[in-house]
Amino acid sequence: AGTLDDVKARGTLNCGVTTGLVGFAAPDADGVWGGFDVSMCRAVAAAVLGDSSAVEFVPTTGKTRFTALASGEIDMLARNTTWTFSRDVDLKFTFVGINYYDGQGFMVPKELGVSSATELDGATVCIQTGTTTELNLADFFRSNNISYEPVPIETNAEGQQQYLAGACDVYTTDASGLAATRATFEAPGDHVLLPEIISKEPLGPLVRHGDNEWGDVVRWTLNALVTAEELGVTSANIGEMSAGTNNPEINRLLGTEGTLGAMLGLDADWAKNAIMSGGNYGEIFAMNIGEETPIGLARGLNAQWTNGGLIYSPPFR
Amino acid sequence: MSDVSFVRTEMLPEQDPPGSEVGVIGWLRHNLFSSWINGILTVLSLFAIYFVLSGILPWVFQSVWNGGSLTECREIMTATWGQTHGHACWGVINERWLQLLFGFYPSDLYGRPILSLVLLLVAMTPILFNMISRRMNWFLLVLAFFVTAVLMDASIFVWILRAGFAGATLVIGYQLVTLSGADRAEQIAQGAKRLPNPLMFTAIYPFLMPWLMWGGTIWPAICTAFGFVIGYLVLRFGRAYMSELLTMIAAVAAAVIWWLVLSGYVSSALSSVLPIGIEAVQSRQFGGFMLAILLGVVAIGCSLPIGVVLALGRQSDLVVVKFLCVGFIEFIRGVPLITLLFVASLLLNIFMPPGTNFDIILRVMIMMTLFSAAYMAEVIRGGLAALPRGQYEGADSLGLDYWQAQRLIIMPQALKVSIPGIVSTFIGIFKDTTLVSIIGLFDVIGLASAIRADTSWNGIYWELFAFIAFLFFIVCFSMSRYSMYLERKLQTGHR
Amino acid sequence: MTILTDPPKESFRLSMLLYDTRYRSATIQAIAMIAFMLLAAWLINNAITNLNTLGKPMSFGFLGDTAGYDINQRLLDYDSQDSHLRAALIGLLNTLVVAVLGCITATIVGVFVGVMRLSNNWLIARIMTVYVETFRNVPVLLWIILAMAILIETLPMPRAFKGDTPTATMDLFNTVAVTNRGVYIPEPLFSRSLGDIHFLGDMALRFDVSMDLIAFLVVLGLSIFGMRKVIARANTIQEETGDRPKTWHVLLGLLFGPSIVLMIVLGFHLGYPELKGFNFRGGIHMRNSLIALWLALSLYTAAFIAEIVRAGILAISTGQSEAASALGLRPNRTMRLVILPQALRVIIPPMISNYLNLTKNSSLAIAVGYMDITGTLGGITMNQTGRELEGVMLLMLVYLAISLSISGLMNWYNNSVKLVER
Amino acid sequence: MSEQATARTIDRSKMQVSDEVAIEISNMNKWFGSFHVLRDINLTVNQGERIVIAGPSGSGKSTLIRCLNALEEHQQGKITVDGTVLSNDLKNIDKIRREVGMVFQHFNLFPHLTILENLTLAPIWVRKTPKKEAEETAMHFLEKVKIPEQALKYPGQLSGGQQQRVAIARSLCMKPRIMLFDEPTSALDPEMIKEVLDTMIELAEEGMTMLVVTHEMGFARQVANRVIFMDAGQIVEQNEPEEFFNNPKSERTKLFLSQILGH
Amino acid sequence: MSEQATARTIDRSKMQVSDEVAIEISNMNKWFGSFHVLRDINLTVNQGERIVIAGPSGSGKSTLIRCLNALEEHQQGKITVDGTVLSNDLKNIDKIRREVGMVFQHFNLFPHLTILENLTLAPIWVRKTPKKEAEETAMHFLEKVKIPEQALKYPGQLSGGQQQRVAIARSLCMKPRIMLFDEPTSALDPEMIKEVLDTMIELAEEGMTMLVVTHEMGFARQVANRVIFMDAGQIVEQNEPEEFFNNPKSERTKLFLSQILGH
Ligand SMILES: Nc1ncnc2c1ncn2[C@@H]1O[C@H](COP(=O)(O)OP(=O)(O)OP(=O)(O)O)[C@@H](O)[C@H]1O
Ligand SMILES: Nc1ncnc2c1ncn2[C@@H]1O[C@H](COP(=O)(O)OP(=O)(O)OP(=O)(O)O)[C@@H](O)[C@H]1O
Ligand SMILES: [Mg+2]
Ligand SMILES: [Mg+2]
Repeated sequence: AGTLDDVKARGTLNCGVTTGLVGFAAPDADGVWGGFDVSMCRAVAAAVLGDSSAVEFVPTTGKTRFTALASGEIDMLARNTTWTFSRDVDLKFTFVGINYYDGQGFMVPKELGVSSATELDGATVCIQTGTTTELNLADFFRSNNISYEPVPIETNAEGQQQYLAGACDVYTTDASGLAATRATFEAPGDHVLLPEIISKEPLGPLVRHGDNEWGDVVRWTLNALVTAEELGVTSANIGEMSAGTNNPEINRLLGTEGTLGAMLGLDADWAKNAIMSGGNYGEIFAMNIGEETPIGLARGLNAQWTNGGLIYSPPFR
Repeated sequence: MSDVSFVRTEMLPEQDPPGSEVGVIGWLRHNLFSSWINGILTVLSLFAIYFVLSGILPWVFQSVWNGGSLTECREIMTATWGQTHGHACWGVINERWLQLLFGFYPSDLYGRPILSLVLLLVAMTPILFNMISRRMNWFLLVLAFFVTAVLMDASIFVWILRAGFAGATLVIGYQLVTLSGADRAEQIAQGAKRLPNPLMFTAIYPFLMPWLMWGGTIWPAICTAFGFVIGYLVLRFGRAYMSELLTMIAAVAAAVIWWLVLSGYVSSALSSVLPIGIEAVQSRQFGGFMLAILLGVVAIGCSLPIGVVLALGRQSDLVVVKFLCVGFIEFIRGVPLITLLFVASLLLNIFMPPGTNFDIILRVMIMMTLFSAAYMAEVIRGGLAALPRGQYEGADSLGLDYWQAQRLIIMPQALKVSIPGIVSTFIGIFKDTTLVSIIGLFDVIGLASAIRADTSWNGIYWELFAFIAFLFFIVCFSMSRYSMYLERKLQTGHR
Repeated sequence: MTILTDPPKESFRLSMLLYDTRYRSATIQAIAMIAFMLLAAWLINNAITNLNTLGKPMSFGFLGDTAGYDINQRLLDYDSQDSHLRAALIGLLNTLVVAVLGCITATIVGVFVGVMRLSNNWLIARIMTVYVETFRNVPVLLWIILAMAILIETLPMPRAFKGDTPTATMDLFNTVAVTNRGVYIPEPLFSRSLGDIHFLGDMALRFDVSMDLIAFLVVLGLSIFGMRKVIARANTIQEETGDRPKTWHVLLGLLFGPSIVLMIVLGFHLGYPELKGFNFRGGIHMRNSLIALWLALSLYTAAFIAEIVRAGILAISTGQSEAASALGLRPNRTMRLVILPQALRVIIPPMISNYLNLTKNSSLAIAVGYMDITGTLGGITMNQTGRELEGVMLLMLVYLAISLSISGLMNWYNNSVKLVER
Repeated sequence: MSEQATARTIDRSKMQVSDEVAIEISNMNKWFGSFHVLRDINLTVNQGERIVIAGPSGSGKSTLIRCLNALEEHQQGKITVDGTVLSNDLKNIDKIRREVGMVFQHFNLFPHLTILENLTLAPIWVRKTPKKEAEETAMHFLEKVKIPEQALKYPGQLSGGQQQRVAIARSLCMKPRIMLFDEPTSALDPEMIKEVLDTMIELAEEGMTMLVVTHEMGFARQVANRVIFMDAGQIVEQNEPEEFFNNPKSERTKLFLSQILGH
Repeated sequence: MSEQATARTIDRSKMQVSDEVAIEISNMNKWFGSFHVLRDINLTVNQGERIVIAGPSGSGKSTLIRCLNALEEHQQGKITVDGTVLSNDLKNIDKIRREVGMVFQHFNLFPHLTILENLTLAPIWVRKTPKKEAEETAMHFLEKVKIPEQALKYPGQLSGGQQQRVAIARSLCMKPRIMLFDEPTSALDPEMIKEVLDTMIELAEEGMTMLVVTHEMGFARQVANRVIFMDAGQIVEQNEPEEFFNNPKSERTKLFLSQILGH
């Protein structure tokens, strides 16, 4: 049976997330998970099962995440994982889309007076291992012919602690992570993000190769969230919109017109459920990592294509 | 030579020693200042103690208990002391201590792990404190059940339970108070019925505990237990028709067939017909200190029988068996636990038939069990070696066969001698459970990282780890003291 | 005498496989063997099927691929273009470094604490007890994490050494810098160095050996040979006259003299660490991760060793030291000639198994980002290549090899010091 | 080692020897590694005989009687116990062990079981006797060895003599036809030796076939109907007690007797 | 505890007592914590005297002789051994220990050294004797205690009696002027007691000053020239052996003797 049937039969979605990354996934005092990646899981659960809380969150480490997905322990992985050639082709995973365009950046204390990453000759750099970061870093410094001292660390929390204590001069990870981390400092203003973004880090949810039905479900749930933002469908107005609008695409999206849901093997109101679980893409962004939150990320590349960003969904038709 | 004869006519009374020998001064002189080097050392150590305590105590006690986030804590600190250094922010513990203890276990069901723990203690009393009487044991047991029943939400059924347990508690308690142990022994000698052996409950506990922890219907637990019953029945009655060895094999085979093939169907059938049970909890939701205890208890509990078999195998004259056992033991003891945990998290599924998928906690339990089995085997081997040869010969000469001798004579004694070693192994395993955080499980340390990933507590550090260290210290220290006490008792106690 | 008669020959019956003591054991062993083989076959078969489904049949080819990542602490030359195999080798050396350092420190601290626990100074004995109990009863992983945190949080960062009014200064006449990135100590340099020799050319397992080091080892070997001669002479003199000549100054001279001469010949000077740019440059950099791991492992293990030492000394009954005292031996001689030789027999076997534990525990290095073999082969390499089965197998093999050699050593020691009994 | 005087007058008349053969050992040889412990042993014991085996330490006495119930394996020769040939067949071994009781120097009681449990263990598990019946038998034999009141105590709570009597009772509970004793009194204080010997004498009076390794020459004189002297793994001399003690034939026997009695 | 009959006839004539004082204890008191173990001990021992100390268990006999070579510290009173006052001065303690040999109940040989090494250890390291000479002395004393052939064995390979004789030889190798014995035979089997006592008698015949804590009353009668009875930490009675055994004065002594001899 396909993953979709398994999930339906089980009644819960097993979603792989990080063991904790501020703004992206973390459990609160009641053990309820929240964050940007978590919202993606919830949206899929809502689309498939009609219940955004029917998710089992499986915390994974950099090492265990692919095994967990490949072995079927989790149905999808929403853990800021970079879409790369080898992961797609060699490790045999399907990246269903990109929910966050990221790039590896550097953060340094302002008092160092560094304004470009090329001035970092001899610096001590904290890197979070288990991602593509350490490879990018090695490549960057090699190609610029400058030396550095890598300090590998396991978790973001660890990295933050070392960086703040001055055990490394530079902290490098995905720019989103840097911003998120900086936001929680006692004095965020004392640290600057360097202009260089040394890699492309398209992050997105992924599933196993070879189960296209399931891949479609996850892919189009993501697209639904994006399209909803584009079309102005929000969790606030979705009630009245699902009564029927004069925009046929909205109607198709919300299931009042056409049989898109049935084609996916889901209910007609699958997308409505997904959007209601945490809002559209923009709402999710704003609520978890947007400028209003302590993390305070600007939309930047992640703005809708209509606003000059890269977030773009194929049409619902 | 002068006359040597001398007779004391009056005995000398006992005198008090000179003042410098006793009292505070004597104590100080003997214990702290017995030589000038010692005096210097004493003074130096006093300085060291002062130095350490003056750093730690203010941090622990001049602290903030009610901040809702690190920022709040810092505000309060600045308001109170004008600076944020040197003061702990216990707000995080205040807010998260339940999570640190229970992980994501549903908070309305906390009673279940607690009950499991209490029952575990009750189940172990007949083993750990063999001086406790049967009545005492049953009293503790019904008391535990009574308290649980009182804590449950009231329904008619629960009221009946409460009444029942209250009655039982009262009856046994009354007997305990009014009837001395000697009198009771008298009664028994005259043919009064004894209470059932409390070890009966100990035998039930391994099936009760998973049910309490994981919930769901009661049938899987019962069906698993039934496998042992089948094995036992085959063993008991097969002997009449087959040789000892064949019976053993048949018993094991019957049980295994039951577990692998039949029990699944039977239990799901029974569950759908008679869904008696409690709310199910996923193992994902296990975490925190509870997970450490659970992993430790399961690993030790399950490894005990394996350890016995391995120890016997290692002692055996059968070269192949011995070789296999030694190979297993030395392999497991030769690699770090973390590599075994890697196997659990990355590889175990590869070695299972395609499509098998059991969750990570179970996989970790399996590897931890194998790990502790190797250590357990060595502990039990020590116990076996401590037994005099005469015990084997006595059993042989009475005509007991190998397995009877092992079961009735050798193992009960060897295990008893091994208890201190088993407790030490448990402490080791228990501490090692922290390693599961490395493969992404939310034990206390994993939770600490998760908590630090929460926006409100990002940046907190010492408080969490101090709390965790404190928890471990309390548990491990008391257990190690207990095992030392046992060791002393075994050394002096007459056999 | 009558002729011995054997019991009448029985013909072989099948039931004898089960009932006859001669065949029974063979039967059981055969069954055990078959069961084991079946289990192994089942597991291997599953693995092959699963791996084929995953599309990555077992192969160790990935070891030759470019690793792509950097390692900060490397005893041999390495850069990100080297292969995974070399990265693993670098990691293995790092494991061995921390294990050896840890064992040495744990022994020193453990023996000290163990002896101090027996001190007749109440306060000292109590403090040592507190030490032992605290360290034994808290998981080593926690100690590693805490040690790292303490180093990072309490030591000054290199920036603090900078500026007109630095808040931190170097120690020991500006030669040692203690920072929260590690400790920088002066390094020995030779202006007339003999150079290195390279082994294994370009292969992944290539390594260099410094000729200076070899020269020193040779000279040291000669010094020790000379010292043994002096000691032997002292022994002969003592045997002949009863008086032992004072030899310590000769020994000291022999130990250091030739080496010092060699140092002068080779143009020995120290390279001091210096603050340049972001970091100190020059000197030997002992990274925090190494220090934290080393400290935590050795303090933790020392608590166990202390108990072993204490028990070992207590096991040598008071009778022995009383007898020695009654013969007029001074306490230090008693310790050296009577107590220690006996206590060591009791102490060393459990001590070695603690060394083994320390080595295995060093695999927790990933908690502080120390790049040991678990961090390289079992960490980044496995992450990058997705070769979990091969990676974990190699990892286990390496640790197994280390463990078996250590316990082999232990058995040899045990056999060589067994007390002669009746 | 001294001549223990038993207060009771011993009724030798009841100790009848039948013609039935209980144990037959022919040409038995045994080696420990390359050490030849038992050399060409030939011995026939009739039902009801009481045989005392004596000899210097290391002469193979214990080994001989341990071979009889297969605690040690013999390498050559034939041992027939109660009609069953002692071979490698486990069934025969089991059968023989059920017919033969053994009492050791160090009692070898099971310290974790009460006296009663010690006594009922083998009947229940080996003879498959119902528990109640087994307990009745046990109490019967406990009374016989005069310590019924100790039934619920643990071995550790009893004196050495009491423990040895329990050990005898434990063997008897299996209703053996032959009893082997391996220096049953040598680990006991003098006062206790007497109580154990008394128990053994009673047993002899009831016609039990007994092989006793002992240095209690008083017991040998009074109870045995044959004394066997072993040295260096062989039977050196064999005779009725009167003859054996008053008129030993072999030089070695004489030497041994002078040592053991003269002391 | 029995009257061990020594086969040899003992030549008391050789055992001469000189006027020179070997040990003088005056008004000595000792406490363990607040427990008063030794109460006002006064004792003078001349060169060549052989003194046996007896008394019930716990009466302080061992403590008394252990105070004499500073294995225990005394708190009050003065002890002079061979002219040296026993104080906290390490030099005096060393000096005294070289003059005084001690033999313990449990031999306390060094199990990791051969017999010869046991014997030469102290002469080499304390007396700074050349090794060859030390070994010659050692062999001399080993011959004296009749086990020269064991020189290269380890203590664990010797019987208890042999070990104790080695222990005596070990003390003698230091050429002490005084020997202290603390129940040297009480851990030994009867046959071995004799060989150790013989050795001690020989020593006495050579005129060694000896303080012996023992319950071997035969030895006391034959060898001692004074018997001291201690109880509750004090010297209760002191007399020549004849008088002491035949005509004890104090009630306690009588009681003690009746117990120990009546047995
Ligand atoms: N398991 C064994 N392996 C090797 N040699 C053994 C074993 N058991 C006994 N022996 C040797 O066999 C010889 C006979 O031993 P056995 O115990 O039969 O003597 P015994 O006559 O009973 O002596 P004792 O009076 O001391 O009990 C002895 O030399 C003994 O050392
Ligand atoms: N180190 C010590 N600390 C405290 N009390 C001690 C110590 N050594 C001995 N005692 C006590 O001092 C008393 C005298 O002991 P001592 O050993 O001198 O007796 P003893 O006459 O030699 O007895 P025994 O015949 O049993 O050897 C005893 O009550 C003993 O318990
Ligand atoms: Mg014997
Ligand atoms: Mg004494």
